[in-house]
Amino acid sequence: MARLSIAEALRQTLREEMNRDERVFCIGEDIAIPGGWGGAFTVTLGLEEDFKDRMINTPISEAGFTGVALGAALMGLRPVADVQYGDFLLCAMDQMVNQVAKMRYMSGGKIKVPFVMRAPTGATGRGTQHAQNLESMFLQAPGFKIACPATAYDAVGLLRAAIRDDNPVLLFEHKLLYGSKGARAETGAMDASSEIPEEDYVVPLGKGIVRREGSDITVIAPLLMMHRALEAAEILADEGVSVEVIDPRSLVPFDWELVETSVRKTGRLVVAQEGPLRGGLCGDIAAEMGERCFDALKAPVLRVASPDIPAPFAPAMEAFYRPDAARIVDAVRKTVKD
Amino acid sequence: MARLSIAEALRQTLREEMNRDERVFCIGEDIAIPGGWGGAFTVTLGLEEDFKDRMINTPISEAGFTGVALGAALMGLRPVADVQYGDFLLCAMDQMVNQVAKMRYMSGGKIKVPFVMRAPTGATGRGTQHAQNLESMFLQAPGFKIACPATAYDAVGLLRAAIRDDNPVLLFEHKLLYGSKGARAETGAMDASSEIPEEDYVVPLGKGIVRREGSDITVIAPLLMMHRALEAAEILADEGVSVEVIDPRSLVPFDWELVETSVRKTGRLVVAQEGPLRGGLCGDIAAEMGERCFDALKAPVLRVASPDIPAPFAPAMEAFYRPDAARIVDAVRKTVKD
Amino acid sequence: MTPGKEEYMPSKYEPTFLLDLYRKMVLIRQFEDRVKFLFLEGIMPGTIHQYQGQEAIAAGVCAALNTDDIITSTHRPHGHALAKGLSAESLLHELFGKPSGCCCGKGGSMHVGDLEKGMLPAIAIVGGGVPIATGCALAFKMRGEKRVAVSFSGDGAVNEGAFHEGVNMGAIWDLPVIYVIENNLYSASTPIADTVKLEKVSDRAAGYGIPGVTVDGNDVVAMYEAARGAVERARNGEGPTLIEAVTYRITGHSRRDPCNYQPKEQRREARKREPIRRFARYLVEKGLVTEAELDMFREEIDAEIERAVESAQAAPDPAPEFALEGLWA
Amino acid sequence: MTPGKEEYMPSKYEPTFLLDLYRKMVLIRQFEDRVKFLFLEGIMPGTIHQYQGQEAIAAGVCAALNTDDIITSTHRPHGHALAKGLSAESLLHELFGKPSGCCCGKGGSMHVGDLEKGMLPAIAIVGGGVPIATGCALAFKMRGEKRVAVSFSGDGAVNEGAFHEGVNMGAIWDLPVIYVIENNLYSASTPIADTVKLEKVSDRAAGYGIPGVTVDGNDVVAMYEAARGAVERARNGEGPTLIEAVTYRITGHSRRDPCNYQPKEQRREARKREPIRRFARYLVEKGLVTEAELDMFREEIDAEIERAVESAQAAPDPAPEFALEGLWA
Ligand SMILES: Cc1ncc(C[n+]2csc(CCOP(=O)(O)OP(=O)(O)O)c2C)c(N)n1
Ligand SMILES: Cc1ncc(C[n+]2csc(CCOP(=O)(O)OP(=O)(O)O)c2C)c(N)n1
Ligand SMILES: [Mg+2]
Ligand SMILES: [Mg+2]
Repeated sequence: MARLSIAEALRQTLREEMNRDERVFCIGEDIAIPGGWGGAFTVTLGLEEDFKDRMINTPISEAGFTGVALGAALMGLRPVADVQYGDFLLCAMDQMVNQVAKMRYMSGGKIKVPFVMRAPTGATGRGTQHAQNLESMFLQAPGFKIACPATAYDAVGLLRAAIRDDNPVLLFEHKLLYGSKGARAETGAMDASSEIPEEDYVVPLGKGIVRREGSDITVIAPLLMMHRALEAAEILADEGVSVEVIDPRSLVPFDWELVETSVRKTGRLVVAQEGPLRGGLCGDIAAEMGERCFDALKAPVLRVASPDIPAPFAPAMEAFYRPDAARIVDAVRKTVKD
Repeated sequence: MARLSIAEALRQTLREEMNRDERVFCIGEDIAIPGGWGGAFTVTLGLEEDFKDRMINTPISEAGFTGVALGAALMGLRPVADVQYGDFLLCAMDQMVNQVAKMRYMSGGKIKVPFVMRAPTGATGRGTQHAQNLESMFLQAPGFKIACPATAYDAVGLLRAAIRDDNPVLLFEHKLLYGSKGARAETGAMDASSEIPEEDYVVPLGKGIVRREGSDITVIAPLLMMHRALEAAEILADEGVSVEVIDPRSLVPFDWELVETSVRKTGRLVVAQEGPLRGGLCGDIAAEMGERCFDALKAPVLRVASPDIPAPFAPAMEAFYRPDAARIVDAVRKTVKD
Repeated sequence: MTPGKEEYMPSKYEPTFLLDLYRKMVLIRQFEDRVKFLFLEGIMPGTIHQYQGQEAIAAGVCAALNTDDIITSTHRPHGHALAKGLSAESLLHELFGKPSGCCCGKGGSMHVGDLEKGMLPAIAIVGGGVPIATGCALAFKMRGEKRVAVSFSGDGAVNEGAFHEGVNMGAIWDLPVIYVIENNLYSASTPIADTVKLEKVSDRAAGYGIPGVTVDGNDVVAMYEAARGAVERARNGEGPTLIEAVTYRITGHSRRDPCNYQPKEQRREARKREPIRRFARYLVEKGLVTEAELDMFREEIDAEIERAVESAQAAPDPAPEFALEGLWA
Repeated sequence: MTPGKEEYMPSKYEPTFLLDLYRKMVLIRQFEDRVKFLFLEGIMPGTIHQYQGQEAIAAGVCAALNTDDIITSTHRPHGHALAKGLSAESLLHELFGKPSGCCCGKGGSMHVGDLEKGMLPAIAIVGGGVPIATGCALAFKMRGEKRVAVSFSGDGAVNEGAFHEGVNMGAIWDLPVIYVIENNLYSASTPIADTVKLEKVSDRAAGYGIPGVTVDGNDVVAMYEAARGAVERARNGEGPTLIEAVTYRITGHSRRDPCNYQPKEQRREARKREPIRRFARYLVEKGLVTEAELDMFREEIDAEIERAVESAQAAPDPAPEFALEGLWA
């Protein structure tokens, strides 16, 4: 067991998976340049030394390399593509949503698309074109499985599951959780490192986890928000409010059973998400639970999300844009009062 | 007053607006070829005869012409761009979401972006790459106003409002509601024509409308689903269920007050939408009403949407994919039983 | 061999090879004519984009490929599918939305394909197939396989970003991929001269550092030879070729299109150069076949198509809920 | 005049013009050096992409433009902004996230701009500015204005679909737009030779049917002359020009980048060809200025920058809720 950051854990997993299965390869911009950074967040650092022919360093062509990865997947390879910032998926949206996601379905279910895309997400001091959380947008792209690791342990397990899955998987990785080091360290980063067991475990796509048990209210939050929710739970514990924190880990498939069980127990729910409220993941969860647990809910489901604006640059405004523990605490207080 | 189909009404409005304001121009693929079809659905048919220099017929370059339209808007023109099928917005997603939508905000609110994009939407026998309803996806693109005309009257009023607005507006037009004629007539189309008044009215962005008053339950549904909801209301009336049908007309801004008032009155809500359930508009409305009207709701809010799959081709499967009156009737029956 | 540089001299080929090319073209033509009729009669659902007039391209190119070479296609895929070896039957079942179709009725006209025949589900997003074909070629190269990928696109596709990005990657990595541009002079109703400022569309290849050739796309042997040359280069690791095949769409863009945007004179001229009659004349002149034999071919093919139409119409429709299957493996 | 074809002969220009070019370059250099320091000290928030080594391009090109000509910029926009006339002060306020910045603190380093100075908010999506500049030019042409649009992009941008689509539209409509490609040999850590299979990046222009020229991007007068030629063509309705300016990024790609991927020898050579010292030597040799005067320039500029830094640091931070303003007009 070694304690690894998410960036290190992903790197080690890529290495292991490439060793395990020679069909696995990485493709993306700036991922395989000796002396470079190993992608924008050091995840692929040094892998080109051992896997020279399986680290495909591309031009700046997001639609292009997404389509190339898809073509390779259809021929039986298992690409792990890497977009430097999640925002740039917008440049590859046709390939992602119309091609990768639909290819198997439109073949009548006859072909397989073992395709992984890794995408850093979250607002981190770079301004609005390097800040968007596209998790919610991809809910409208049937065909993709979507995973969101909040810890290094899950990063390993979900990446393994993704690479071994015969379907397209989109992995959102939060910039503030990577634990990238040296020149690529992030201001405001949090420690999301874990002890990584030696054994070859996977975290199944579609399985959430209770991060903290509680009895008064359920808080669901992925990625960075999961950590904020745990902070909020600490604060609320001092006030005598017992918060159950659920990390969905996968958005698609979604572990509705886990959440429903929790909400039936607590009778109260707050959903937290980074990125604009409108059309967001939050709404989906609130709606589904409003339907499934109508009688069990003792108070309205509250949603904590970013306002419906592009991410602003100035640190004070960005901090306001990105939900924090205080906003989760507020929502919980409001809910438990009801 | 003349009775016009949506396609005719849009065409007349484009003509009037170009006459009224010389800064207005149209840009898109196949929109201005003598002997051509006037775009994929005849909306711009013949306009090139009168506005030769203001009908910009482009190469097949969606990202390109979206960016071109944006540049022209920033220089003070008022482009009305036209994507042949809404799906192709996926090719222009970076320009739409990162550039058009964010440009004003990232300028610090100093510049104006009078930009209109018109996009046909809906599954109509063409297979999954000409079928997607992207309305929900664009909820996650703050900066856009989004309008959805279900009648020719609203098509005129919303297009006028959009062209005169100093902000980016995205108009989703349903292929089955256009009433396109001749060689471009659609199988399964419905009549959405209206008497169009002579006067220069607008339908303000952000204002919904009660299409049918009722007391037992509210059904919210835009575009084609609005018509299906009216059919459902007819059927339910025979069963003694009084349905209030609301057409939101705009998705952004959304007329929350109108909907809240209705839901407080009826105590029950069904939301219908075409396109996948997950991450859809439905969830947003259900969540918001679940929060605002928690005490007023007598039953869970039910959502009627497409399943989370790409649109299938075969007519029988497509009909199953696209929600119909029967599914709305079912949801209402289930809700009023509770 | 430099593709496209040779004479039109089919005499160096076996007659059976030439007659097979001819039959393939006729199969495509008769298939498309029958489908058009079914569609206009309202019997066939959906929308259609047809291949009449461009048969020499699919037939010529695919004759240079093996079954395990891969093609990507477009919104106008029937010709490519038949040329690559899909049966009229599996296509017609698909066009009628039957679970017995090549895509189980989920794809429809614009997405026909069959990986076992070396054809991906067709891609109806203009330009969308270019990076995907490039990716197939990347896989071949990475695995050391001597296979080739071919992307068929229309002239309209050369203005799409996906075309640019895909061709560039094929070029820089010297991949075994061939970019066939079927220049039928129009993208929907828009003439090529309005959207590309070049003498020849193949001049665009120079911007990527790969060879580009312009070929008479109505000459099936010329197409075959250009493709064979490009395939050879590709298999030898010499990288991609862009082949512009100049042709004409003698049918509508889609569905019921009266083609009023095409000058009458241009249409008339184009009909004269249409590939099938032209090749037939040549074959007869050279004494490789008689007019009577050609008639027989046509009848055989018509019969085959008719059987396929009947079987497709008779096949059971899908249960609506069948839509829910096939999303994930 | 054919851009780029002339000799390096600044003697035909007024000394004040040349000294202004020089001062502009120094302003950019000192600004960037100061910003780097502020950033590394942890005083300045965000991330930065800097312009050291490329100053001759922005300074030379913008000297050929009027205030109402429009430029689009990239993730590396400080140099373009200063060259187009934004003040160090309005930039620094923005970099510090102050409401008094050119984008009210909402844009940040990668989005600086000021329409009144003829600069759109910079576009941090590689290639994203190309169609937008083309659209500005379309507006100029539609309104019959004699204005010009310039899109600045890095060499990495030429592989983006948006570049392709934007340049093609500029070409087919003969728009008054100039595509400046700053070829600093790297896109982030990736060398240009890995991503483009051409002798010169400007060869890509041929694929669009427009002229492409390669210019020494470290020679401010050559840049000015190339731009002036292209501007003339544009204003005369002769359409776009693609200018490849060959240069070198003598600083990191962003933030703290040790540039280990750049060969040491290459870096050393590049530093020798760096544009400012080179131009200074020339000006001194020609007797247009003394070393002492150059020192004075630098001091004046440093003082100006220092004042701007102080004012930016002293300016009030935004209220968090200020974020909610400015979405819609
Ligand atoms: C990205 C995209 N934009 C627009 C369309 C609509 N469309 C379908 S076919 C077509 C014309 C294509 O022209 P070309 O590539 O020359 O092929 P052809 O139809 O002539 O075979 C257009 C514009 C599309 N399918 N995909
Ligand atoms: C669409 C897109 N892809 C990737 C990036 C990440 N990125 C930022 S700068 C850069 C390199 C750009 O290289 P180049 O265009 O040569 O400009 P330079 O940095 O050398 O000035 C990359 C890959 C981006 N900003 N936008
Ligand atoms: Mg064509
Ligand atoms: Mg560069």
